[in-house]
Amino acid sequence: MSEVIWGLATSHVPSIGAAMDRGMTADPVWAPLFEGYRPARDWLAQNRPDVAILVYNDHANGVDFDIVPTFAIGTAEKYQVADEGFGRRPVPHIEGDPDFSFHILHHLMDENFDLTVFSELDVDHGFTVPLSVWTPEPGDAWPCPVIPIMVNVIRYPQPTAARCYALGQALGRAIAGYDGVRTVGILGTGGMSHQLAGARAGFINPTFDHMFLEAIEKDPQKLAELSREEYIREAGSEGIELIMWLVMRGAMNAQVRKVHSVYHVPASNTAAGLALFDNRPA
Amino acid sequence: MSEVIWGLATSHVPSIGAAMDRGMTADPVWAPLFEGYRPARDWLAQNRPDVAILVYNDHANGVDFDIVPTFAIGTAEKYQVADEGFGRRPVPHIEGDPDFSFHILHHLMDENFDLTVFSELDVDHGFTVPLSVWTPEPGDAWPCPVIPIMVNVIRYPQPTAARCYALGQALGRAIAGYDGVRTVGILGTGGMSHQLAGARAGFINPTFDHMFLEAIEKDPQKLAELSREEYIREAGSEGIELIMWLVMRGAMNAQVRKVHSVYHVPASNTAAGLALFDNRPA
Amino acid sequence: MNKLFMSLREESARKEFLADEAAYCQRFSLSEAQCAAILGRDWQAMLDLGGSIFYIYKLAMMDGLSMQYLGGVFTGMSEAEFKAAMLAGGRTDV
Amino acid sequence: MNKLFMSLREESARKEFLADEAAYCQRFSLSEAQCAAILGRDWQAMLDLGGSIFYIYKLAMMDGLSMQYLGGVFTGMSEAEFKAAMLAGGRTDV
Ligand SMILES: [Fe+3]
Ligand SMILES: [Fe+3]
Repeated sequence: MSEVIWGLATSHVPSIGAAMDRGMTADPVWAPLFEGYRPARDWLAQNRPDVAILVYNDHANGVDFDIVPTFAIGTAEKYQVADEGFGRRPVPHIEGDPDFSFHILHHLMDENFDLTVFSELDVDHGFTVPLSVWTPEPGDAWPCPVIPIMVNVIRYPQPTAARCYALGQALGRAIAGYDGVRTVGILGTGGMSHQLAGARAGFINPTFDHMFLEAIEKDPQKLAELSREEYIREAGSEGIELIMWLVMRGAMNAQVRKVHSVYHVPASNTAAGLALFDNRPA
Repeated sequence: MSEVIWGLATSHVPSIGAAMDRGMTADPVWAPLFEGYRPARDWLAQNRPDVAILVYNDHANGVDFDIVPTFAIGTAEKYQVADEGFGRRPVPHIEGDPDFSFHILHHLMDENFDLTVFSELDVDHGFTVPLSVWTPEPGDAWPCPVIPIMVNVIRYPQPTAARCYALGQALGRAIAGYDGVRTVGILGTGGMSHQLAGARAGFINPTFDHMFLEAIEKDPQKLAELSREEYIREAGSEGIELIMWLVMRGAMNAQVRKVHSVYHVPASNTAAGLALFDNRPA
Repeated sequence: MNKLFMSLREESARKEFLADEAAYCQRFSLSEAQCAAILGRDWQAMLDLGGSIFYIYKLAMMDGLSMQYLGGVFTGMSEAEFKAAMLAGGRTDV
Repeated sequence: MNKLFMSLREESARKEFLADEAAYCQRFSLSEAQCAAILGRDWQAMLDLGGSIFYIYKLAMMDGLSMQYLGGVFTGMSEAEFKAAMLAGGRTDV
């Protein structure tokens, strides 16, 4: 029996990582965001899990252009940081947990999720920026092993929000049935509203983002019922990344307790959000 | 509205292709098998579909070792024949049908199948040998465009037989809802009983194979209820490929009419089978 | 075209590309329009000709250009104007 | 190890491998046991050390060996004996 102790939802904008890597976090543009992170980081430092599961998407860095998995899981012992075109971020590589990965894989396959399996995988900013949001000074190693779960959010047709939420619920059952670790942290990444290309580039929708931040805590089913088209219209073509928060939320209890949340515009071209939930009964 | 007009199940043993490529089909070892194919080939030559869908598995040729999709679909305009280590088979490349591929992809995603998408793909003997069983002398081109659907059968955990059958049923609905073509042939490949490695190498189970040939026509649900372990025990570690016949069968009507079937041992280390079904009401 | 952008993940490929961009493009059997868009850094044309933003961005990064610069190009603003629009809360009315 | 076998799909890699097998193995950070199994063509050891049959078979093909030869190796038969067993209907009793 393992237990999800917390869920952390956070944007993974590359420039958040770049601001940290270049020591620009006190810069007036960035300070409000990083000040906002502080209470979450302090709490997380006091609540280190045995292992973490990080739900993210690759941005044409770890996976070749000619293959797009809808849902994938990594089963490696170690994940290297990808070179995205300007060298690797100066952060530690990631230790995996193959035994737990295979347990999750078997369980999800038997619940009719058709996963793609990566026995080797380089992870990009979609993965490392959330780790840095969680742990700004990792030193030589991240706080615990981390298992990647990858979701296609960049090429149509993405999985529906409902399918992502169902995946999270099945993931929660897989975790509950595993004896190899005790405590699990789960991260859902991406968002919030943003659009990078085309005439709507720079689009931000704070109304939708605030609704989403509220509903991800109290009424995730409502978010699971939105269509792909609604996400793209309301949150922008890249804001559909928010469906990955639903995988995290699905793995948690019906009732969660909000530890902290932040909303900030802009992080580069994006609205950045963070929401941290304690999954333990009060 | 498109219609599946026939389903062809066939082994895809590389040596069947090699026997054809080297002109050894009249050889005493091979003649019974190729004689057995003749009635099916004659019938198929009279019943050419507008497009075919071929359900197969890659054998570490078209897809890198470090990534294993459970279910995948090709969306390319053209698929090249893979070099499996001894040069490419001397057969034509394969024309695809991207529009139909995307239609199927959307439909299956919305029925909660989590497909991986290949926009480029080299296809190996698992794909080209069934095409050669269907059409021994293709000349410069195969009879029609062909869409690949790939299933992981070589690395544990494979999808369950039940999930494969459900995929086939959803595929049937996707085909029925497509207006771009009229007639579709569907191929399920692999099997029959065989095991390549280990102490059970050379294992053949004709009792199971005959049961399977009968049930794939009349009672596919019974085959869908067998577990991975039952397939491996009864049909050998590579005989589990037979789950791909269930994808084909699921896309067909409850009642089908058997045109022809063949069973032969050995094709190299394998029991080879063929079963051809007419899907049209009598 | 996305395949070309993808190849720029490798340091050695970036060097080869910069040494002779036209020759590098030829390796990827691009259309003339695609080649011209890349050589001329016509970012909107790259999008229109099938480029995906995450791939196109790899070329922009190589040129030292930011996503905010690209945002300006796509919306007819200078980079400074686009940045100012983001600092003011982003484009909420599109 | 499977990665090494996979690389043998390319004609140029096959040539490099044959030119200096030990050096080629070194590129794939194999264990000593894995290297020794490959250099010594110990097919059963390759299986035991994590090789998958479809990958191992690529090496066998390069050596001009058949799947039936491998079947003999795995079951303690000569290739002729294994072929005869298959012609007689296969091993139905295992
Ligand atoms: Fe992203
Ligand atoms: Fe096979």
